[in-house]
Amino acid sequence: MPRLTLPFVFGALALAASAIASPLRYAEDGAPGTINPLFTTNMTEARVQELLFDGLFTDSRSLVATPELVQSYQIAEDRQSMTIDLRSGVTWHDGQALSADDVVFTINAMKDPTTASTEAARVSFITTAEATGPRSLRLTFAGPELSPEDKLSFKILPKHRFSGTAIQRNDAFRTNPIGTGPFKLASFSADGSIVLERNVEYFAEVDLNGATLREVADKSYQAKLLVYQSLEALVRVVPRDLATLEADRGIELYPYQTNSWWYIGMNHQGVWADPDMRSALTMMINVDELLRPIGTGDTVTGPFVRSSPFYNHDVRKVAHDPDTARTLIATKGYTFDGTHWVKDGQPLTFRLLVQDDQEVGQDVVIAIQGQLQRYGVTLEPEFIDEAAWKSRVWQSRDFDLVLSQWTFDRNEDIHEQFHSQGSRNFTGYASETTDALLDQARTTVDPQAKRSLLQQAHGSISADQPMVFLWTLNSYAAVSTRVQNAEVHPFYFFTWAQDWSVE
Amino acid sequence: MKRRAAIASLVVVLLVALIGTLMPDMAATETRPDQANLGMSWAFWLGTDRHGRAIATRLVIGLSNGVWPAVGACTVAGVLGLVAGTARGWLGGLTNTVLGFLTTVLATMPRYVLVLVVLTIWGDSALWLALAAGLAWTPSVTEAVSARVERLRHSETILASRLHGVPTWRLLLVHTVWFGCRKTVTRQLLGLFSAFLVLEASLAYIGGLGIREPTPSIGNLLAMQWGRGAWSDPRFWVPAAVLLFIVAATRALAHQLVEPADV
Amino acid sequence: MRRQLPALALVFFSGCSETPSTPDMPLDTSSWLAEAIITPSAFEALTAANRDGWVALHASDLNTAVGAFASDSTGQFRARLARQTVYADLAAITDLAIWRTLKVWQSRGLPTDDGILGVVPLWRRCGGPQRLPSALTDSATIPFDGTAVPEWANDRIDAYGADVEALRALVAVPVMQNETRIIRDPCGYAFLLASDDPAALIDTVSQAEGLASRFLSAMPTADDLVHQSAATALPGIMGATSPSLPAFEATDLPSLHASVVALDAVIESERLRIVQQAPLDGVSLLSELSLAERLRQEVLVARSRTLMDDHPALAGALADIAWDATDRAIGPRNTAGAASARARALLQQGRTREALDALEPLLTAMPESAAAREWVADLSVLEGLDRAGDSKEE
Amino acid sequence: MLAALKHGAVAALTVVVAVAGMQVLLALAPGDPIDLLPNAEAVRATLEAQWGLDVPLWERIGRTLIGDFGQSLSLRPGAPVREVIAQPLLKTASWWLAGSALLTGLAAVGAVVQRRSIRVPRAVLMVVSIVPTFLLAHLIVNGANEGVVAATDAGLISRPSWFPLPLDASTLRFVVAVGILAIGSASLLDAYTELSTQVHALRSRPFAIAAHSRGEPERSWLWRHLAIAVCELLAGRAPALLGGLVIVEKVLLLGGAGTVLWDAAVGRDYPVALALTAVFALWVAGLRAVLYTLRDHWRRGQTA
Repeated sequence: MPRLTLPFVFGALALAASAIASPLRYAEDGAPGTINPLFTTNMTEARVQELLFDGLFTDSRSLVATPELVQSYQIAEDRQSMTIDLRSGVTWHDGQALSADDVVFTINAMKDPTTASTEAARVSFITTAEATGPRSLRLTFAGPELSPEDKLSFKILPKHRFSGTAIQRNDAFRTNPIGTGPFKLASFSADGSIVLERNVEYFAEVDLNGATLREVADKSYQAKLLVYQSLEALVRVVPRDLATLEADRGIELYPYQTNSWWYIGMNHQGVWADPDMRSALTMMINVDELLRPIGTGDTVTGPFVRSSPFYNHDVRKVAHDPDTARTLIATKGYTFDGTHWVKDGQPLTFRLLVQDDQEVGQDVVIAIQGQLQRYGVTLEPEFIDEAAWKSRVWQSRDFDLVLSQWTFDRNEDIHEQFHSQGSRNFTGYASETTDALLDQARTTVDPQAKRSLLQQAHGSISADQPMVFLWTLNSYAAVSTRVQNAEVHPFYFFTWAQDWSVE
Repeated sequence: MKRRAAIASLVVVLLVALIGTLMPDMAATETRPDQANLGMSWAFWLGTDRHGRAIATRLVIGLSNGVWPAVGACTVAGVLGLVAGTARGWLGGLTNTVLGFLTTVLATMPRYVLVLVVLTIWGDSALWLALAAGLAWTPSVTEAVSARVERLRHSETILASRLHGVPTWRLLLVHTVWFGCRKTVTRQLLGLFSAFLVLEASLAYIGGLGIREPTPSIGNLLAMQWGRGAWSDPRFWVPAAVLLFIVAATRALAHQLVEPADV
Repeated sequence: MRRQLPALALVFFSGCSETPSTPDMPLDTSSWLAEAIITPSAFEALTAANRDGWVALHASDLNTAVGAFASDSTGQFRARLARQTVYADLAAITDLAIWRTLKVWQSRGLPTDDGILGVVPLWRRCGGPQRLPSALTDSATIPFDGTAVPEWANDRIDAYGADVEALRALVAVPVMQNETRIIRDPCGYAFLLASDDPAALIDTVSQAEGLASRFLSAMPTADDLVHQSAATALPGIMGATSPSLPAFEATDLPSLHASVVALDAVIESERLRIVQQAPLDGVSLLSELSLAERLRQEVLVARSRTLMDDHPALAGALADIAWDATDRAIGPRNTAGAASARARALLQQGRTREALDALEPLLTAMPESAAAREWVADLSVLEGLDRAGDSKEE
Repeated sequence: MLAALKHGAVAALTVVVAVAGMQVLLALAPGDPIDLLPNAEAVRATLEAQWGLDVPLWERIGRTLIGDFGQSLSLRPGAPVREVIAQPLLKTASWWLAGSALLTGLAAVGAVVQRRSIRVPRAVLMVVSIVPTFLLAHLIVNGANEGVVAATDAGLISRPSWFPLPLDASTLRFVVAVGILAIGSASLLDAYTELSTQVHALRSRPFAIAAHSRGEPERSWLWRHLAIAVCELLAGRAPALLGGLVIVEKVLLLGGAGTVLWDAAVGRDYPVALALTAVFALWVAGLRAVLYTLRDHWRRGQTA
């Protein structure tokens, strides 16, 4: 264990010198490729957006929806519509005033099929949005909504920066975004750093004097930078660094986002359409053994984390059973030649795609490859960048296997991932039983029923094995104790960042 | 003596690479979760990484994964460079001007830039790496050969042989290329050989380009241990030392290979 | 060898003094930490008689510890005290979760079937509403009246009369209704709490002699124990204001941090003193059993509980600081009490889903925490019914 | 004058062919940047027009040659390429200039001064020089950071402003970058060998022997003659140094043209990658033209 006395010396020096508030410097593995809330797919983007943009509503510190851009609102008696008056005096970062048109535009852009927004599902409950005045608007819902404010936290975009609601993913906005949020973009440099400065025009007080995102691809260097006091926050600490940071009294660990799990997704268009092959793969992979070199976590049997109210503890883990797996493969016409399974002269080989910025991912891939190799299956990993990932996994579904992880907010809504019509269901999993359960779970208002339905869905999905469910890793953010009033939102991280301050 | 040591070192490197080639690929990717992060022992000479893969095995196979593409790159640069260089030096005139110009064009492109562009466009693989590096190093081989051939063409030995009726092809192949240029070419190619290994290591270390995990290479063996607070770890130092050793040996040997007339 | 903090740590956090004044204020009398490590004979004597019990207590395996200690030993009372503390937290969690559930249930106009109706009279019967801190309830009345007591509730009431062990097992078993599992037992922890009088336990422990009365507790010295047992009858907050430790007063986050730093400095100087004086195997024992860390956690968690009702956010911050992130499981590094305190603080802040997460490790260590977990799980689903779910690739 | 024109013309032609070659290489590449968009098929036609991918190859080459690089596709979509690369290029130019100066300076001084007393440090420098750039950077960065940690820990120093390397811009980071660029990957060793051969040759030339026998100090003629060799060294090393900068910039987190090129290549931002390679080609070829002209000029002066 390295001696970690250094920060204290530095801290003393830093304190002596610091009279003015400094910006918050935090590290991400990679700079976001896009800062456009219409096309958010990963957490790095979501976190930056939290600083730049506002929603109609936001989470209070006790995680209750409270008005943000909204001044006042009224939900109709039949709960099928809602009128909203926007806060006055809110301006975009370019000085233009926020208007009801902006909100209407945002909703329409998210709904526009040409835009193909990854967030479209979040406004599907709204049938129409119309501006009734410069700062007032009216939303109509598809059905009765008990508390629509809970669903209105998506970020609002400036209409005047776009030419229409059909928006391209590569629209120039993505690197020159403006919002109404507490911080505005000062620079987006080629070296992957994003500098945000305090928005002095913000309608509420902003204590934090700006924020700087540093792209630091090397996770170990990230942890070192925090210890060296060159950063104030790490959004995700890898398990390996936990002990070092825990021992450092200048750093506080925030256990924050735990609703995320890793999986090996199987493309149902190919060989994985066959449930026996899916079972065989699942049985060949020893999840506990995979987990060991990467850190502490809990293995899961389905699409929820163990602490989830929807996790079905009665679902048994598929036992690691290479013998049965072999039998299954043999029934599919493969023969074992001593080292490989072969069919029609071709060895059983799969391409596994992984995003190359995932440090943990590489370790997992190496371990999976080692395991499958023991049972005669060749795995050809391909580490690809984010752009190629979007294209090959999301768009053209050109893969046999993928390794990735999903992160959910506290609702743990798996509809988009596992419903046959889900927008994030890129493995192509389709099951009528699961579809029915997920649909019912979306509409029911009885918490007991919802829990029961989703627990059943857990069971049904586990039985189908559309992917190999791996684990949830213990997640911690690390924040320097120089940051005052730090509180971390369990999903978006920076929701309350305007109240933070750095000594 | 120094020369013999250098040659012997390189022969050892090639032998090790040969052993690596003969070993099954699976030996490098075989994981042993219960034997992770072991120190040096008889079973694992250089210990194991955090997946329990044997570092020594990976190093040997990694060396072969680097050495053969390096040899490939040398072949590309050697053949292209020799042909173009000899043509330039021997024929002179328009051929010299045109080929010389093309060489200059190629040499204008920084080598790393050329390799980087080729790799990112055509994909990560040892094959493209070898082709790109071979192409990028062709100009320097061409220059060296053509300068040498031109000088030899006017040398007294060649003139005398020509007067004695030695056929042109023989003059060209035996006297000029074989006796006249082999040291020059070997020196250039030795430079490329070590530069290739350094290139591979640099790409793997910086951006995971080139030969990628889980296929072992010296570069990704280094990258695996990088930044883990273990920069004094032998698992980092041994691959680094192997790389340095090859660089030093090739340089030492290249230093000895001076054509008599060059001095 | 984890915490090698220099005294300078104090300067860093307090931020007011430029030069490091001597922050060392080693505990004036011998702490249990010093007693156990510097004098191996004392430690040997302690563990010789009840080795299994102490091992279990150290690993925070409270049920095993209660069983392993001889019935009249100090260790037995200590283990029961620790378990009572967790039960108190679980009871508080359950009460709050029921209260919130009933409120949301009513405001949403959800069907009041047998299940939810049975809860109300049961909960009333065991005094649930009275236990709620006034700071967290906006009205004193229970949202709706349930008069009819369903059969399953009557069965439970009968069961509460059974002995403690049977009751403990019962709390972990789900109530079944129409073949769906619902654990809606609102009173299990209240009855478990009532089965053992904490005041009597405290009294017994405080009169006991030697290391056993304080080892692994939040009270370093014998004086502290006497002082604290006189000051409170609640086991959970014993040790929060031990006289030998720096005074504790937290009104906001900075003062809270300052108090943590002061505590760290004292524990660290005590640790250094011990390392200098102790025999070699004693020093290795100190780090292997992470005893200094344990003392720190016990104190911080006790302090966290004192803030629970009035400053849940501060209580949560303390509980987070106390929690060792390197190992989520309940064991030597993280006690069951630390987990329950964290869960309680989170729930009181309204962070229901995270409270559920904090309760998760407790489930393996104490299966009887299942009932509390189920209540919180229901509440978390109920609170999120209208939210649009968000998910991203990480 | 004529020589300058000739060298200039060659340089211009070189750049034209290099750019055309690179365009062809990119046109041959499988797939295009539009493939990387999630809604590629829907937007293909619009984007091809917008990005100028629908015009014939020769026209695209022509546009590039007149300095119309178009707009960035993925790095900073929509931004003119010129804007994207201008700043980083300036930075890279400064590092390159400093690196070249250091390299030639060290090599020339080393080649001329052959005193016994400074042999040992030079030997060290030479051994260090064979260490690959990235490894050298790795060792220096870790060594410096850990050294500061130890020294601060012991109360010997206070936190230096550059700490930790290589996160923020600082003088030390600049010095390290330039030093590594000049020394690493045998750059210095090769330059030294080249120049010392020249010095050796010069010293054995008749006029040098004559000057020596007249008792004239060596500096009266040596440096003047060595200038030609230095020019050739600079011209010859330019591409290697630019290539080395790609590595140095990545390892030391410098946001220069090398980093932009790397990111552009990886992100399939072909216009940016193409523009940068064109600039690099112009850089090398132009430099060569200038230095060759100078060399010819001096040579004529010597023979006259």
